[in-house]
Amino acid sequence: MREITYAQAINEALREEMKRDQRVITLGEDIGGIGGNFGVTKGLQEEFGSQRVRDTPISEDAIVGLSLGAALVGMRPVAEIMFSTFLGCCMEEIVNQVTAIRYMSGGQCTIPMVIRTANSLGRSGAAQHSGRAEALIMHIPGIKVVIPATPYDAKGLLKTAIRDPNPVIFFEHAMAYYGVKGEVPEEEYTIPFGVADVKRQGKDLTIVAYSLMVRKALEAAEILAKDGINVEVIDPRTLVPLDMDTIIKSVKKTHRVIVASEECETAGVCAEISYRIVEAAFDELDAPIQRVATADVPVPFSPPLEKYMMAKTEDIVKAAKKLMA
Amino acid sequence: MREITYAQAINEALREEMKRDQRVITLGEDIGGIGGNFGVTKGLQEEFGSQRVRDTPISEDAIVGLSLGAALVGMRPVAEIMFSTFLGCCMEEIVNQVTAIRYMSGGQCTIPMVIRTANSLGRSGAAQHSGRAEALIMHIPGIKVVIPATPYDAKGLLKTAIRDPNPVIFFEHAMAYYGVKGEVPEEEYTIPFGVADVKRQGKDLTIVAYSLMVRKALEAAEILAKDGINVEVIDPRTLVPLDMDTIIKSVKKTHRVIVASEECETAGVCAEISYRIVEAAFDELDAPIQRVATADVPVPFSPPLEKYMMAKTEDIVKAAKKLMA
Amino acid sequence: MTLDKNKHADFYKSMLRIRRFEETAIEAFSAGKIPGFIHSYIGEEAIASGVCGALEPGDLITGTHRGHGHCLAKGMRMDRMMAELYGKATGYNKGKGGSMHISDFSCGVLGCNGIVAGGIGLATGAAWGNQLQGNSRVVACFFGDGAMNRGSFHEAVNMASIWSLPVVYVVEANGWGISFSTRNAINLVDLSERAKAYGIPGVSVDGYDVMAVYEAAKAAIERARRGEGPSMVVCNAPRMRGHEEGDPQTYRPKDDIDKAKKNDPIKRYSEFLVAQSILSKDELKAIKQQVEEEVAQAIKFADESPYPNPEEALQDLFVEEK
Amino acid sequence: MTLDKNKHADFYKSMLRIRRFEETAIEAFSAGKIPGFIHSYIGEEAIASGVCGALEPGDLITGTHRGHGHCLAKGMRMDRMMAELYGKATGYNKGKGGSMHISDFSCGVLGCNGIVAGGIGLATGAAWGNQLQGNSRVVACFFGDGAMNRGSFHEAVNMASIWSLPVVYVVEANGWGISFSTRNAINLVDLSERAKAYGIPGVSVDGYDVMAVYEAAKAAIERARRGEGPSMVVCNAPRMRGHEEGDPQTYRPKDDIDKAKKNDPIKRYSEFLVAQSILSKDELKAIKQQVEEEVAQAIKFADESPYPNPEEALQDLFVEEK
Ligand SMILES: Cc1ncc(C[n+]2csc(CCOP(=O)(O)OP(=O)(O)O)c2C)c(N)n1
Ligand SMILES: Cc1ncc(C[n+]2csc(CCOP(=O)(O)OP(=O)(O)O)c2C)c(N)n1
Ligand SMILES: [Mg+2]
Ligand SMILES: [Mg+2]
Repeated sequence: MREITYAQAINEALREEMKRDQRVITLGEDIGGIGGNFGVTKGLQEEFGSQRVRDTPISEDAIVGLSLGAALVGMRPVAEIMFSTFLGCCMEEIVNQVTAIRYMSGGQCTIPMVIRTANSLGRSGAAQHSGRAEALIMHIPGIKVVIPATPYDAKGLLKTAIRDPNPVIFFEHAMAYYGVKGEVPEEEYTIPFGVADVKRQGKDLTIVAYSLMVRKALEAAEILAKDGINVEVIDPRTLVPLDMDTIIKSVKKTHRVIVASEECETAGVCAEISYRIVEAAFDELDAPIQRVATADVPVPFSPPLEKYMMAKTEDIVKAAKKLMA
Repeated sequence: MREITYAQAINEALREEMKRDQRVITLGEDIGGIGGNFGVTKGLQEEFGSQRVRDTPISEDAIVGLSLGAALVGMRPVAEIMFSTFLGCCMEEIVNQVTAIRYMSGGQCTIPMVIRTANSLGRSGAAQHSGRAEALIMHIPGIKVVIPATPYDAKGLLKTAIRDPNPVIFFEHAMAYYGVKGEVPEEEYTIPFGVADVKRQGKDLTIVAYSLMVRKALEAAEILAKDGINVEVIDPRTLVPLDMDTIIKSVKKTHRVIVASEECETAGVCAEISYRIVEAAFDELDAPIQRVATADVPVPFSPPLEKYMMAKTEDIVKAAKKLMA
Repeated sequence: MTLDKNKHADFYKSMLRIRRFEETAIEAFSAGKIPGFIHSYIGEEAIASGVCGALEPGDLITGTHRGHGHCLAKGMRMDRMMAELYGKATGYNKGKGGSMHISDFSCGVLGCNGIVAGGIGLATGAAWGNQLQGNSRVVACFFGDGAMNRGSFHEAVNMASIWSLPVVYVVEANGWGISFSTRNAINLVDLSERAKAYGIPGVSVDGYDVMAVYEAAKAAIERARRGEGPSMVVCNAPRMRGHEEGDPQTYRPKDDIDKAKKNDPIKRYSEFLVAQSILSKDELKAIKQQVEEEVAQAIKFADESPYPNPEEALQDLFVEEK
Repeated sequence: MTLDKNKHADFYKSMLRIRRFEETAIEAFSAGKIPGFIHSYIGEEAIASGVCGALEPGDLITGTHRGHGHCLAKGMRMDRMMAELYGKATGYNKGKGGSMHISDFSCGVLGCNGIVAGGIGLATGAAWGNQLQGNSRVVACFFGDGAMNRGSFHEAVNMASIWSLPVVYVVEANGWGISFSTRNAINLVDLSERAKAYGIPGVSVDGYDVMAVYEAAKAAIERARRGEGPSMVVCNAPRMRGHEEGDPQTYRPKDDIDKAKKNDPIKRYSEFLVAQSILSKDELKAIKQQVEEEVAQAIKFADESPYPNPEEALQDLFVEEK
């Protein structure tokens, strides 16, 4: 099968959905003229015109607010927020408008909109350009949270997101755009939300990981395999809805779990997944769940500092050895 | 000892600190003219003048942004954000500025500022006025999170917050302002951060609860006492820093835990506390930790709906019975 | 502009519907039947009535926390509105929204909004959607003078300007944001000057004068419909009551309140209608009668309606796909 | 305004320091020595130099993602700046900030800021703090034309206006926000019109002309110092390079870039100085010499400095109380 980049996969999903449905539009900073800061939307404006692929001023609050309004009158906007740290600029729109209006209306309206944004730890972006905001959004009811690791998942899930009649946030990863390649079929496919993917089968230890952390989990699994530790890697792919069944099934087999993520450690996704594992499979656990996440500090600029505070492959290996000891 | 309201306790802390330190100033919507939407700052403008007690336009982003700047030149601003749902309007300032600037500067500056805000579930405020935002802020490194349950704690902790050289967010509760009274000494006192308070001693079951949930936990404890279940209630009072020692000590005694909060259930404070208990005292647990929180929906307006989706005393009782079964 | 008699009758009825709905809701609130808060539209009836009087049926609006007037002027029913205020299952939002969030998408009301300036982005986005669909719908976006200082206002209005979106920004300049005087919040004598920052037309009118509001709104709406872009209409209408029910307005000079009350827009308008022989006293009375019946029926409906089943609290979050 | 020779020499030196620092940093970046991004200030040297030339030593500034020029013009050292760009322990921020976040509080630089408009609130707050302390310090707040469309800009400038805060908003109007032309982002021919929304003075000047910038900034700063409140100074200075290093500017007509380059503010200014016999060619050469030495020394310092210890990543979050 052909291999394409993560960026290309997203580009294809957008292109195909825009072709399929006239109501699909996209807006964001620099997405037209240069195909976005990361080149992900390249070629779309040429193909679909500057009405459907709209460059916006630097106004994140309005990008989300206008998307919401357009969705309410029947369009299917895909808004791009360049870096996920900039979600702070439009948080009110997400917390009180996008996620609340359907519910507050008693179900009168539907809000088929997607917010695409990029996490970006690991490229010396420093504190203000190295966001990982999935935990913040996961805590807010009323929006689905998608966070793919591979080109295949990114394409299939983005197509599902665009067709979903509900608000969806779609977390991409700047380091994956051109750093991650993978097989993607030529034919059309979609991936349903709420279905975890077993990225590697194993029996001794379960690692739950998502986004770029999947790659590190797989690297760790290879390293651990040399020590005879047989690791299963599960990627939930969507955090809302969250497929606990697949995770619990794995836990019942391995009885040992690492939950790994690039997010700040405290009060994040790892804690939630851990809670749910304990809730559903307490008696199956042979040891406390290990959390591997990034240190609770803003992201430093200098590479040795950033590397130190990030969740790394070695950290997973270390946690695994502790668990297996 | 005299009894005062939660609102009065906060008012006294502000007044005393403004008297003690000329650098302490406060700003927010309507805080001067009418003493704030909840009357908490009543009398301060008369006493300290309209320079130090500043009414602002409806500009939450600027309220926080200006506080930060004033702190950087040596003032000690206390900003009021009327309802905690409005934190969405100033999230960028919190995520990328207030919590990041000292770290990014390599420690060149200090940011002695406090953001006071009010959670407000339970008063038919509907989705946009019933915020509980502590989990969002707890996930962001660089700001201390204080969330008192009683007038005594509120006063002592707010004084500590104002004297702290770091950013602090202080979550009050609109239902507590006049609905919670308690003993508060006339004499000056402060309460250190990171010290949980055992609100009730017990040996069968530990309930970790904070803010208005402490009252419900104590109510549940009374009900459970009638069934011979002896409950210990622990109020961490500050979420960052979080006093796990006191919690773990209790868990080692009771071996059963409920973590209770008014927040939305998913990816919140309860999950974090649960993770840390599992991490530190896995072998001490006789049963999975029970989480009692509010349903993952925006808050509905109608009282029977709101009551249904809220974390209630009965929910704690039910969870306790399940744990003890 | 000379208006025909029916238009005047419509305006009068619209204003009276709002006034009487609010007075009745305030009574019910005082009697403990309505939970939450009430921000009454009393004194601002001419604004929503004038603006909505200039809209076509397919046009859209967004309201505010002070939104009952917007809903009524756009044609929503009193009974289901009152039921919503009560938190009843028969309310427009099945009791999930309440006073600050009433909406009726079928009537073009995209929702009131409890966040100051919270509706501006979505109103502008609805206008964008309309533009893309090539229909000729216009969106009227209501907000208070206090909302003009929120960043959301700024970002959305700028975007409407550069994209020539069919939206009219209606500023309800009642002089206050809760207890804070707009004079202290904005350093402008004429708030419509702010439109200059976006290169769009701005005009200030007497917000107590329904005809003046109508005229200004009509011009702005027609301009928007022609594809010439957004405008701002500032309607000056000193607040007649407290910010919300229960507000003693201690911060406000008594004669300021008295002056506002003396200029009561409905009183003024009905006197004008009679003096100019546009409508007779009897005709006004007949309208009053209709409104009274509607109000009485609304209260009865709200009183008698059931509360929603508690379990409904968990519904309406997501659309479930078939 | 006639300026004395020393002032001109200072301006020239300041502009040249910026230019040469940037050129050198770009080289180091291309050589892989500098991580992250570089948004060069080339072409905008006259802005920071003119504005900072009108400030007193105790005054404060905030910079942007394109902030090296702000720092240098305010008097920061090249060596510790370059070390910061490298991510070295000897950098101003110990390697924690990098290009977009350099700061030197002791020099009155409250920080560059990677969030567009991110420094406007805090600059305004610093001005508020100064006002409360009764000192006469002024804050110069730099930001780009793209930043004028962020809500944070709007809220902060409005607050500065109503409270008459001692702050000067310096708009660096380079015509672009990354690839989006300001002509498409703001529906105004003269960006300084936007000041009218806040009832504050606004003026547009040629941002390539250090004397024009100085003059406008000086008037605004003096006004602020007198307690008369904020102003906005829009400095039009077409962008000479890409948004960041590596940007091929495919979205921009080539002659637009060429025109900008032809008007190079430093070339223009040095020719003016010589033509007007304000400074001789030799004097300019001597200044150039000093700057070259400083740059060479900065690169050497950065090259030779150590990286921070990895564990330092966990420090500097909170002030630990004694
Ligand atoms: C973002 C936000 N901040 C603060 C509030 C609290 N609040 C509710 S109404 C109001 C005053 C609004 O003033 P204005 O926009 O002039 O409307 P008015 O009430 O005068 O009609 C405030 C501050 C809010 N609802 N939303
Ligand atoms: C809130 C926010 N949105 C988007 C960005 C991405 N970004 C970085 S620089 C830039 C363009 C800024 O334009 P302008 O303010 O004119 O400054 P210039 O780069 O032209 O100097 C953008 C969009 C950002 N850093 N912050
Ligand atoms: Mg008002
Ligand atoms: Mg620019």
